[in-house]
Amino acid sequence: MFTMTSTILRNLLKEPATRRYPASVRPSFEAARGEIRNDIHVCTFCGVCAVKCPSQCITVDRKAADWSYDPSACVQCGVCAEVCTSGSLQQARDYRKPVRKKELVVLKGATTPPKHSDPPVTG
Amino acid sequence: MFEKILTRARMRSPWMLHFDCGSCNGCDIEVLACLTPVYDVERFGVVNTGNPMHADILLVTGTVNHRNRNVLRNLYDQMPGPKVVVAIGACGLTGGIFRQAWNVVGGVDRVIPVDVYVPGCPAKPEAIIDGVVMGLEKFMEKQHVDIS
Amino acid sequence: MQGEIMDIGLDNLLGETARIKVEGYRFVTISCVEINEIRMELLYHFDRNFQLKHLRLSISRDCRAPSISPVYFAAFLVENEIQDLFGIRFHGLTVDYDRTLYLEKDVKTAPFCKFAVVEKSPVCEEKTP
Amino acid sequence: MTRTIIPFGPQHPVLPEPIHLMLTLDDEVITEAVPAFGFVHRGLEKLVEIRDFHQMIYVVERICGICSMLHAMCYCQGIEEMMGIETPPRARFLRVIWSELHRMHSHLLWLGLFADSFGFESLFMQFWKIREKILDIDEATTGNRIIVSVNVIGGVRKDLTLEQTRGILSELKSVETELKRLETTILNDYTVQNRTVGKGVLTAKQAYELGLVGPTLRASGVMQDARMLKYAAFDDIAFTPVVETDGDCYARCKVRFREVFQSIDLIRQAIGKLPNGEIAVKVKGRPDGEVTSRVEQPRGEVFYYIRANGTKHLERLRVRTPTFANVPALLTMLPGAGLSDVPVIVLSIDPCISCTER
Repeated sequence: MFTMTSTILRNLLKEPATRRYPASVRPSFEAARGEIRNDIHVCTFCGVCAVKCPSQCITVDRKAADWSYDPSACVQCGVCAEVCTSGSLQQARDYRKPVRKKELVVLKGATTPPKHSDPPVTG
Repeated sequence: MFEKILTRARMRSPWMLHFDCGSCNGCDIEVLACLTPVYDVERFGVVNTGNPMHADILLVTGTVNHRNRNVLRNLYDQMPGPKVVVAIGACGLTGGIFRQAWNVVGGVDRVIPVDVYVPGCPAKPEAIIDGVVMGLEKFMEKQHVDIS
Repeated sequence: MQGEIMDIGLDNLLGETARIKVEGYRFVTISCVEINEIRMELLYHFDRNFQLKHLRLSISRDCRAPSISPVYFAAFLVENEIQDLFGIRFHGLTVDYDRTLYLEKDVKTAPFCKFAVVEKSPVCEEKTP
Repeated sequence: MTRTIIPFGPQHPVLPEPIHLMLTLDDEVITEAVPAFGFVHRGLEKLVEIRDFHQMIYVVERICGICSMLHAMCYCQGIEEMMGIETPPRARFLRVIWSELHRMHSHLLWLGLFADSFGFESLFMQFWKIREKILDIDEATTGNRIIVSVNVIGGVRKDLTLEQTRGILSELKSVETELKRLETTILNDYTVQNRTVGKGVLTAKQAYELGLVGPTLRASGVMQDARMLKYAAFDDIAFTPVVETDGDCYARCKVRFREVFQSIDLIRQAIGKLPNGEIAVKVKGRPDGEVTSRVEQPRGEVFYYIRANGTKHLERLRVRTPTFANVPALLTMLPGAGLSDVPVIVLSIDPCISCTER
């Protein structure tokens, strides 16, 4: 009887345990591993991320300066951002929002990558 | 008139059915975590049911393999229309990290039509709640189509 | 690898397992490794107070192996699994799923084998122990 | 007296995972139980042929979401032993901290589900409320609530700052007080005792011969815990396994409940002794040879057999998960039990089907 009363009193005085999610959003932790973002202007298209990705969801086309990524197959381990040589790949803190349609993220570099040069075309 | 009231009622209190279709338990327990005090989706009227005949929303986690595709198909067919399917986690979307494994068919959309995709490995409870809300909008759209 | 490894043949597998059981070892698991087109290797792992003991059995792909599940009941599950994934058939299983533990009824190949062959009825039986 | 065959699962409100049981009933009493599997089988051991041995860490981690960190740890320890890598002491202590956090959240999850299996819903909610605190620690220190991805070959990926360790300690203190409050309910309540005492009894001899592992075995009075192998930093940490002798569902519940407190104690010890220094060493070369590796998971001992051939792809990876070893216990316990006790008995071994079928 006494335990029950004390429990009731404690619960009355305490804040509710529930996070009122859509009304108040708790900020993500600093270390949280969210979605992957690529700053395509910095990217050198070296392809290390594509090789290291355990889920193999990144493809890099050096010639066409294409970097594409399948967010629906990504497991958010953060390996790609860790091994990125140019620092263009970043892992954001917030999670990826639900979508109605699966789509591939395709980013196209503006110019041909600076480090890699195509063999000169000889006439 | 009666139809409209019924629709509103179903929309305000959607009953969900959760099927674990070969997930690693990660997304699975996050769906359950949504029901527990900290996230508590029951305050929106969402009720977890075990019976497909009562369900409006089907939450599917995990990869589809050759054996559970029949179970999934079965559950989907038993649900009354209109129905909404929410696929959760990288595995439910495409097969995730396992999509090249021999017994994996792929994402849920290989077997049944999927309305909302919730990415993540595992998907966070917040994302799952967002997904369910998005599913409800879709539910409303479908309902209008059904009535007209 | 931790623990002692013993090579055994098909004829003394059951005898060896029974002896190990009398010595008080617990059954851990069986690992199956594909060596080449013909040979497979079955590794039986046992444990007593964290001391491992392994029996290594080399077996031809189309041989039937004797099941150790009459000795160690717990072995039935892993033997059924090997039956499914590697196509090695065991005889004398206490609970036999007949290759339907993971596979559908109409599957005839062994999914874990690189040199996948369609299942035939086993041609050789092991010699009587 | 009529014989009935009842299919139990694969989709069942009590079971969070798809397992199928064919129960043959004689009136209300089960005479035979045959489990059927294959609903979660992915065949991920075969993935070693297309993923290299570094990428496999993230694959084995996703065998099971609840004990993910321990799967990766077992795999990494195996490869490290094969390649002769000495992990830095700080990494070994950090592994202990995260693995014990995982054990806590797994046991709290199980305690909740177990309470739910006999209809004690409010207790389920209480345990899951406490569990969220552990998940918050996980997310704050590693970045993900469940799949922490901290292990790499040669050490760990993340480090703990001094503030974070202080945060963990204070959170653990509040977890401990809240758990103490629930102790009388889970262990002395009439409902709980009525549904669990004397149900699904296994004697020590039976449990030992069936090759059971983990809390299921320890509840039958056999002192066997893979942490006695002194992997990671367990050689520097005082540790005695939790053992109960009754061998019924209630004893299994007690073992797991006491192990939560033990984990709190182990984390405190590990944080107290946490040495400074590197958290990972560079790995060069490729694994060659064969190795076995064992780690105590929340559900019991996991066994890895790894064979490599000097290339970047392993030749064979074999995982014997704890539930795989515990399933034969179900076949022994279920015959003779009443139909209403099936969920309680099935849950008492803490089944993890995604582990079992991989």
